[in-house]
Amino acid sequence: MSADHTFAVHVESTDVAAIVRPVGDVDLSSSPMLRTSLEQAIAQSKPRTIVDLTSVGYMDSSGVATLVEGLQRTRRADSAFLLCGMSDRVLSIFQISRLDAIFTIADTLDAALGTDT
Amino acid sequence: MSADHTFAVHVESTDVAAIVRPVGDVDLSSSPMLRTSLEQAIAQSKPRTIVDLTSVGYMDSSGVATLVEGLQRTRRADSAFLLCGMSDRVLSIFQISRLDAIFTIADTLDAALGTDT
Amino acid sequence: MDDACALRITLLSRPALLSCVRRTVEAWCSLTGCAEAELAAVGLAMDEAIANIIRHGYDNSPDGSIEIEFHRDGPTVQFTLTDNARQVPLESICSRPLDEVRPGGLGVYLMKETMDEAVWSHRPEGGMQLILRKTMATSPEVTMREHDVR
Amino acid sequence: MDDACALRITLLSRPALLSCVRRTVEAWCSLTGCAEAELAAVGLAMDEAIANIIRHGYDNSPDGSIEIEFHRDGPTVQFTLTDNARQVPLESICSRPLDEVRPGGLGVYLMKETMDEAVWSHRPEGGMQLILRKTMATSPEVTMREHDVR
Ligand SMILES: Nc1ncnc2c1ncn2[C@@H]1O[C@H](COP(=O)(O)OP(=O)(O)O)[C@@H](O)[C@H]1O
Ligand SMILES: Nc1ncnc2c1ncn2[C@@H]1O[C@H](COP(=O)(O)OP(=O)(O)O)[C@@H](O)[C@H]1O
Repeated sequence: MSADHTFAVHVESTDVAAIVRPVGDVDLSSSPMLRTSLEQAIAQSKPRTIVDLTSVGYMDSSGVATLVEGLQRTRRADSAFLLCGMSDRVLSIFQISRLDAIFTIADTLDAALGTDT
Repeated sequence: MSADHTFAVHVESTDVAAIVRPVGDVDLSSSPMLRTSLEQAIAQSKPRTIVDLTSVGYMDSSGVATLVEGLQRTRRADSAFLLCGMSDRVLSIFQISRLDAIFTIADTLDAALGTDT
Repeated sequence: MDDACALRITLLSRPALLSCVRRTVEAWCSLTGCAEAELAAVGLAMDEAIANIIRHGYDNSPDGSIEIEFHRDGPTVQFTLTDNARQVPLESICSRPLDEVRPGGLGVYLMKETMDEAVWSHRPEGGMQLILRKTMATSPEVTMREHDVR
Repeated sequence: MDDACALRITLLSRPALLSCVRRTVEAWCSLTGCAEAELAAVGLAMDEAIANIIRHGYDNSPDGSIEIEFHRDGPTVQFTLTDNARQVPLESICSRPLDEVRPGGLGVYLMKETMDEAVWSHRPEGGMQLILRKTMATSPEVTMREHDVR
């Protein structure tokens, strides 16, 4: 069993979506890895790019910046960008920075996969 | 909701047992409170004194010393002393210090209440 | 504010240490007996503060030094962060307008929003100083430990 | 051992700070990518070390100073604890025999058991020094961060 402070990002894809799953805290030390994986996912040009935050306990503004970047890239590529699986702690940083209205936020991955956008 | 690093001890009694329930980490800063509660529980002279460690995530040697003291007091008073609800982490300090054989350790509080000694 | 500094951390300007400092700050603040959400707020503010020193103060060089002094007076926690990084005009330390959505530009806003006070200054001996302060909502239990924390 | 000390903690000899230092040590060690059980072992050793400095070195006075330097070289972590407490004969720092069950007398044993090395010495300038060292079992992921931790 590895310790909970190491960070990893898994990228998976279906016909309609590229799913990015960061695991661990997203801060200045890990957000560059998230950015790289996000770029790979977006490059797949799927109709949807989904970031599943179920395994993210903490996110700081460098993580938020990375997601804003992802949102802007997918907009240019005319594809949908969705977030799901946010804990209250992660959601609160979006709320404080009033970005909860800018992002499409689904409760679960299933909801994100099924949402029409 | 209060933070998880504060410490409290609850003492409860039934006909046959005095039950001591520490909540939080047991270390040099909290073991004096555990000792006081343990003394109160033992003073009730019930057939059994049970320390329910279900809500203790961490214990250091000052906690172990406090429990050894409790064990010795109850022996003099000819009553049984039982521990229950140990997490793996707490159990491991008893194992390293070979005290797992000295104490009567039950899995659950029910088992501790039902155990013949 | 209490004079005796019960805890001080000195770290190098390395992003990998952020998680460690965050956890220290949260564990230390929890001694006030405050609510979880308060801990999270202070942990976030500290993370943003150090990340900014690393990025803007030390230009991501990994060998800059950062010192954090932890002070407490009852329910009020105060952190003094000092560095030897370059001194920037204090008015340049401000976030983007919230309605202008772009990556970045949120750290200073988050610090000010989550703490009661976030005040930058130039240290006479060189480098910058940042004071972060917040009065936490406490629960009754905390008085038990009042004497040996601070 | 790596020369640059990436992290240093200075604390006063107050038992309430133990939980905070434990969490810092565990969070910092987790950067090696080691197993949970290894973290727990190091956290316990550090707790016992500081508790002994507080009790035996400073006689429970709350205003003694304790400094902990964190070093890392790959999977090996090393902590140097220094204090300004009284210097005791080094051979007096030993635990009770395990089969002689009585309260106390386990701390030194636990430190030696959980770490690869626990070595006390007298500092020439006064006070004691304790070096705790352990090589952790690491998982492959850790190499990703190798460059900016230590
Ligand atoms: N410690 C610091 N040293 C120098 N400049 C800083 C520091 N902290 C913040 N700043 C300045 O304040 C600006 C706003 O910071 P912030 O709100 O965190 O957003 P961002 O860092 O994404 O630009 C930075 O761009 C920088 O110019
Ligand atoms: N930091 C220290 N300074 C002085 N003496 C110490 C220190 N650490 C340990 N000792 C000595 O070693 C003995 C054994 O310590 P320990 O195994 O932790 O058991 P206990 O502290 O319960 O006696 C102590 O009783 C004390 O005499």
